[in-house]
Amino acid sequence: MIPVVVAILAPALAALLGLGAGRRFPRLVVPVAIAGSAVAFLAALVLAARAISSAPLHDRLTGPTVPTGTFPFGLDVRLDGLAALVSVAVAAVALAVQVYSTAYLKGDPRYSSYAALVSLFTAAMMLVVFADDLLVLLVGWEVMGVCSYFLIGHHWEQEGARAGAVKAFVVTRLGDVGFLFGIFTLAASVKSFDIERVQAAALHGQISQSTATVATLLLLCGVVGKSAQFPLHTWLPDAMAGPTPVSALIHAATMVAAGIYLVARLYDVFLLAPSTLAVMAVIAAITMLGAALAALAQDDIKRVLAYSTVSQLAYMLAALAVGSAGAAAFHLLTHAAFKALLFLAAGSVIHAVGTNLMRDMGGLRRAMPVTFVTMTVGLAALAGLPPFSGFFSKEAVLAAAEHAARGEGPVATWAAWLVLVTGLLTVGITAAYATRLWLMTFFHEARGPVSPHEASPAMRWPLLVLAVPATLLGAVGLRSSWLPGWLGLDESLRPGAVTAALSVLLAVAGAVSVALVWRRAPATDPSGRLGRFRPAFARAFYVDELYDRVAVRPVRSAARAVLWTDDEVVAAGSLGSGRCAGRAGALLQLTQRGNVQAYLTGVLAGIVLLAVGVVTLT
Amino acid sequence: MSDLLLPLLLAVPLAGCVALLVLPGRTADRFALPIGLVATALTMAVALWSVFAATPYNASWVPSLGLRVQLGLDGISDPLVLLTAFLTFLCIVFTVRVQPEAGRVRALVGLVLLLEVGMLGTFLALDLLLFFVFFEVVLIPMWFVIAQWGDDTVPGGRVRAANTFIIYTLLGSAVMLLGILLVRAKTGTFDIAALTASGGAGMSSNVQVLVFLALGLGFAVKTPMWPLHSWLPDAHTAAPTIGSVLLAGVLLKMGTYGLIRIAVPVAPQGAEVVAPFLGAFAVVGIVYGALACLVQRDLKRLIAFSSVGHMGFVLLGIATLTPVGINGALYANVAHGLISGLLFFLVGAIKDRHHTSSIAELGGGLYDRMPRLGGLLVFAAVASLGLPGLAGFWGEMLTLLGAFDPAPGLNRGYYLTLMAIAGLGLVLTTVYFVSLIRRVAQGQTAPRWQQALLLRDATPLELAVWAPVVALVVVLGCWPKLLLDATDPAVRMLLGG
Amino acid sequence: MAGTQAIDYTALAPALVVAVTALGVLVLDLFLPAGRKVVAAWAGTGGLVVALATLLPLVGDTRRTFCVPATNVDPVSCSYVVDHLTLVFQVLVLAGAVVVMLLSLDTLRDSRIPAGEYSFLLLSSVAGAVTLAASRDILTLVVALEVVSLPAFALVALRRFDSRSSEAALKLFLVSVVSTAVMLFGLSLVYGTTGAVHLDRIASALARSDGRLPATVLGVTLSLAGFGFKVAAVPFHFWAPDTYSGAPVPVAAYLSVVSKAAGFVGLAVLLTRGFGPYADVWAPAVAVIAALTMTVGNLAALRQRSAVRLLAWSSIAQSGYMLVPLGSAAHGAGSVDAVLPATVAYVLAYAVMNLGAFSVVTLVGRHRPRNAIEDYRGLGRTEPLTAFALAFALACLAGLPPGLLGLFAKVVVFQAPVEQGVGWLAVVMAVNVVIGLYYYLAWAAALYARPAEGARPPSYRISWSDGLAIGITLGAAVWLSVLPRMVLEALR
Amino acid sequence: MPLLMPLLVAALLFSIGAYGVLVRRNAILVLMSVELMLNAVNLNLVAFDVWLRDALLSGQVFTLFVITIAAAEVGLGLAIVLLVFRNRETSQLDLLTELREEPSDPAGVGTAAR
Repeated sequence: MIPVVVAILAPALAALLGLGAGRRFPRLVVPVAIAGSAVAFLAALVLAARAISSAPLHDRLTGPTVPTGTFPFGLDVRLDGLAALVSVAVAAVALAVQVYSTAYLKGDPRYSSYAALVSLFTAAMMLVVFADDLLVLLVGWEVMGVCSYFLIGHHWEQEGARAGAVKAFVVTRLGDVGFLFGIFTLAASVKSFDIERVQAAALHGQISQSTATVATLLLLCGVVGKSAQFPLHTWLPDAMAGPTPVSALIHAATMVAAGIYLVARLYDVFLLAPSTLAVMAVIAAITMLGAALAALAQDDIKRVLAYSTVSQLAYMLAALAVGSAGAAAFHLLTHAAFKALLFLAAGSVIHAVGTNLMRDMGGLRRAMPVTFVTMTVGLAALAGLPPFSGFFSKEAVLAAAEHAARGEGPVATWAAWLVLVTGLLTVGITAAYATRLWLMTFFHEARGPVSPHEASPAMRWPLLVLAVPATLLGAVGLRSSWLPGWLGLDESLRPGAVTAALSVLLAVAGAVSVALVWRRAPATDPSGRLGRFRPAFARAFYVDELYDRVAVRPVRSAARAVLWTDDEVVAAGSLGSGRCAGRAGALLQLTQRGNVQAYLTGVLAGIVLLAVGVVTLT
Repeated sequence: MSDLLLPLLLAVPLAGCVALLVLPGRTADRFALPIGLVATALTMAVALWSVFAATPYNASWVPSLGLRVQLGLDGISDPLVLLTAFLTFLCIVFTVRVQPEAGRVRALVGLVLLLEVGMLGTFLALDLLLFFVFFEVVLIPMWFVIAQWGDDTVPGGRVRAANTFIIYTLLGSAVMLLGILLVRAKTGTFDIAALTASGGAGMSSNVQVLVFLALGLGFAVKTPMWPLHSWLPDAHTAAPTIGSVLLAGVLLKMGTYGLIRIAVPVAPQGAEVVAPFLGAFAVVGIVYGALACLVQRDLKRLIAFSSVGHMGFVLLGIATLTPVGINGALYANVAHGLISGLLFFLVGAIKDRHHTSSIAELGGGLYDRMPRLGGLLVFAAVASLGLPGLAGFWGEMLTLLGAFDPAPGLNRGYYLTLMAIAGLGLVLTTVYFVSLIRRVAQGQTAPRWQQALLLRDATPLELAVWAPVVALVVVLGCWPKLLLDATDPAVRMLLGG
Repeated sequence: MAGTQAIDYTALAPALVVAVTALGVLVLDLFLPAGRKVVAAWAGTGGLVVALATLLPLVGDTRRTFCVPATNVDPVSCSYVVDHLTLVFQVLVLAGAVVVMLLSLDTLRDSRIPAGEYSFLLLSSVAGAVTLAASRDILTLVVALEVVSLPAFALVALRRFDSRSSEAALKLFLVSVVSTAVMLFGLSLVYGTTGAVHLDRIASALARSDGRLPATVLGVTLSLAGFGFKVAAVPFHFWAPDTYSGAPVPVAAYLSVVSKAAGFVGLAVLLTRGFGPYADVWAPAVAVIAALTMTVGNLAALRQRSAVRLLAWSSIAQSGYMLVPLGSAAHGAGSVDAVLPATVAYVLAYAVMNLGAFSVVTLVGRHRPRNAIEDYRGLGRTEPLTAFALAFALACLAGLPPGLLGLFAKVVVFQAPVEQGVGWLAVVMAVNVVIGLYYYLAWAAALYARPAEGARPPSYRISWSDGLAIGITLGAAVWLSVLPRMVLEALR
Repeated sequence: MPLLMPLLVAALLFSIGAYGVLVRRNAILVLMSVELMLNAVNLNLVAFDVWLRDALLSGQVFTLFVITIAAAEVGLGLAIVLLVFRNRETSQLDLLTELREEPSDPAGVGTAAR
């Protein structure tokens, strides 16, 4: 279990050193950061090897328990197949990003704090992956949130970065409050925060269905917030204001996947609540389709990839909704690989062209061959074309959906059908926007102002390294002894015949239709054909404006009202009492105007009143 | 010998204060700060020693009143005593370089030492009347600190701010005195330990409600609870830096400590009747404080209002009457003391440099012109919004856990709604702190400050003062066992009755 | 009526010594040359100190004298009894008079007041007060009260060329005379309905009579008037602000401490020894008067700009606090004895605090006749000790630490209504303590505020008699703050 | 002779004296009215003494004291009125208002502390 602790503490130590001594020893910053990630990666590899060798891996390390007043919580970590594999994905992408950033952010004055925060993020993600206590998981969960907040706001000179950072942190925080209450409900029903005991209780049926439903729905708030699913997805596109490697690491591979990982981790509890699974299916369907359509009409290359991430995460959620944790994990791993690849490639494109907007790009095929090839691999995997990993993991999801549609899954059949139909539809749309991106970026003649040049080696190598899993990782799902075995699940992840054929057909159809439209007018943006729908898709169905009117404005006016009441009512109250005491004093002064006989009248009147009062009352 | 530790703990700062008063003018002025440093350092040492080795001290002072000097330390008061000694020492160290220009340093150090006697006494007292006396010892020194060394550009002037502070608090404590005397009239003793053990035996339930209301009102004004809070923003904004640090860091804690140590155990049935209302006011305080901070124009006033929100959480924790709720309240107490203390140190430093604390005039770009100060301000803001891994989170989380299933006698559904609203308050807290960071730390430096020469970043002395607080915030954030091991047994014994 | 009454001269000693000294001073004044008149004042002070000394043998047992033989209905009752209550007040009155004498030495010299007459009048008033403390029948009570009051009128008017003093004396005279007339009318009714003059006999008569005759109730109520005036309770308080500001400051000090203490001992003796059984009649009335007195005193004090006038209103408010225990003695004779110690404790504490404040006000008054609060600005910087003495006295009057003496006294007074169940009175007092705090604190703050622009910070030549007075009062206040047993357990 | 008659006369006398004190402007006449009130008390006391047939005659002894007190008070009162007349050339009570309370500005004592 030592590698688990090393995997968590190494990047944490790197972060501490970076934050602490970053300013005094600038030269040390880069090596420390990369070393931290490398050590974590090695530890993860060792764990993966153990997971592969002794298949149903299960190990625990319990730390000191902390008294709270009711049931205590402990600093425990645990290791199993899912955790090992996800930790490898995280460590790999983190290492790639650290190496890539040395070139991408060369000469950035605040590089030390950037690298330290990325290391801190890696440590937090590892903590979430290996945590065996709900509260410790929550600590990692929120530290990730704050690292993403700081990293999005890295270029705080720009207004977009500041606004994006605030939005990301507040929306995820909103989800996290629901998440906290979900943890309370779950822990209270089992009288412990320990995930091991929660799973055992779920398996032995000690958790009632109503408690499970309430707990899972509340946990779902956190998942929806963190993994940017339908109601709380608005923050991810705006998070693109951060540096691209950050988007690659946090907003593609790791943080956003944490939500899915959590559901997979507590899957036994979710299985007890079919109604929650139905809700998840609906959310997944809406997000899948909506995000894909929005991606079709985006002009900024990173926003296309952001909406694509939202859509792909919806696939994973759908897989969980229809009862296959293995498919979700499988798609999570492959998506981590090819989405990180796409973002880093996009980064090198932006680095070369100097702008995010696709209408200023074009003809980069010859100028940047490596980026072109790796991006093509990535896009193919994203679209789900057969040999690439994306095809196999997406097929696993669709197969599970078809399986559940036939009635054998834990979820209601109508939900399974909904997932299957929207899944297939989205495959087509995904292929469409992938091809659009591909054509507009790399083909036709160069529209960009400056002559583009290929990325420097430090940026190229991570692309090539990530291209390998993007293509080959799909094969892992073929043998049931491979991935399912490692995850300790007994379900097969082989693509189903019918769904495979249908999805390939739809993908090719999507790609060809966009290509035809593009061929007719190579200079223009193929999404112009969408006509009246384009603005709606571009603004992601105006969800942002809705939230602004429903939430942001009322809170601000409430704040002004509170400030007014505070200044006028409450303060006036306290001052008023002071002033009226003063006025009463003035009134009393009037009785002392010096005339003795007035005094005597007062005295005698007082005596008469007193005497009458006493005589009558007693 | 070990029972003399606690009186020694009070005697050291008192001796320092008297020394400053008695010494002839010239020498006292020159040796003011050294005496202050020695006195507070010694107090910290004795505090640390007595936390481990002290045994209760008991001696009669005024037999006819039944007032006995009963001092004791247990899990509940240990952290607060250490926090007080620690913050006061830092304040004196902070005064070494940042000489408050108005008034003499000798008087200021003397007043701070007298304040420390009052604060430590309040946390040590195990006799109701002695608690009341120390509770009031704090008023006059803090009044003079605000009125003589405060910032007069506050709307209404610093003297009015000091007046509202002392009049509000005295009204509360006058009513508290009535409660204390009612307890004595009914049970015949002021001894807190005996009263806690008897669990409000001598008093009928509606007398207990009356007692809890009287005591609660006195403490609610000090906490401050929502409708009685209007003294806090004025007092904090007008107070000098070390004044507001001690005000936020320790004085607010006397109110909540009083509720936990006296009001709840002495009148348990009263507590059960009043707790839902206390919870309601607490939750309103959380949301009200958060909303007020959102549109606040002055930085110090914003931090003051954030205290209203945080103390709302502490009150909610107490209102649940469960061990976990009260553990949460104590944890949030200590955490808020450290974090708000740090925030006021930083805001005070910013104000000393820019001579203004209005957010509009400060403009953005603090990162740019003062990276270290900006970084610390962001750290403190993030800690204050309750980020897990930093001290602020555990208190508020345990409070919400307490509200999740309150004491048996309380209505569960009602407390779940309170918990939900408090959760909303948590999000609003995040919103205003994040927008504070955006308006002050990030963005471009206003042209006005571009060429200002005196804008030095945090000086080594300031960093030396703030570093231990930052370290404590991180340690308490990553290792809650440190504090919970101390408070949990004491709280269980307190509520166990 | 054969046989002479046995007179216990040791019991009478304090009153006799003071009276004889007074006459001696008057005679001595004839022989003193114009420049040496102050010697008379010194002789007077000496007399007072001797009187204090004569109190020592009386400690312990109760001594009775001027007794009337028992009748078949009543036991032997005496009209001059020196018990614990009397001794406490006699010490207070004599000590207070000594401090007032110290304060007046310099004022006599500055404002051309005839020292001989001044000392004679003061001592005769003190003699009256000492007798009042020991009188146990209504005749002695009334005569003693008049002996305290009449010299006081003359003292106030002693600055013969100052129209303010004579006007003040006139006001004091008229209100006093009217109140005394009303009191006498009340006492005559009480005598008429109970047939007795000695307080213990009145008490047993009141206890015996089953029905409550309206005449008796009226008599009891009206007889409170005389002491109400002396104590400056609400319907009778009108004279206080004008008289205090018109009179020389030491005389104001005398009126606010010694004559008020005499009023309280008279009230205490009359109510507890005489009207005990009628407690449920006069207690609510005293409670209402107490509440009104506190509130009027505090509210009016908020507006004051002159120091002496502020102390006048403050002393009215303090009288309200002192009346609170008497006002909460609603459950018959038993509760009266329970609450009396609280009033006595507060009167003692009040005497120390008020004399402390007045000693500094007298000093400043000599250098700044206007004696406004502004004249005290910045005193803390130039005269640290004097400023601290005044600040400490004000803190005690406000009842806030570091003025622990005031705090303990207020707690004792608060205890009475809470224990006797008169909750509303306790709440009114709580609010009044807060209002009171404002003006005491504002004045204390002025001491340490920066002096007004341009004005030279005040620095005064402190004569040693002033210094001694300030020293005694400050020392007593600090000593009693730390060890308040002497004050709080005066009557245990 | 029934007790009621002297009591009624005394009460009447007392009220007239009180009325005289409140209404008359001249200080001397006010002093005379006060004398009336005190004599009313004397009448009261003597009436009670006779009615009670008190062995100690305490009522009449009390009357003697009241008479002496009245005499002393009048003597002193006249001296004070003389002083007032010499200083102010008037003994009209309603003109003697030099010691009245001046309505100060609203802040009152608070301004001193600024």
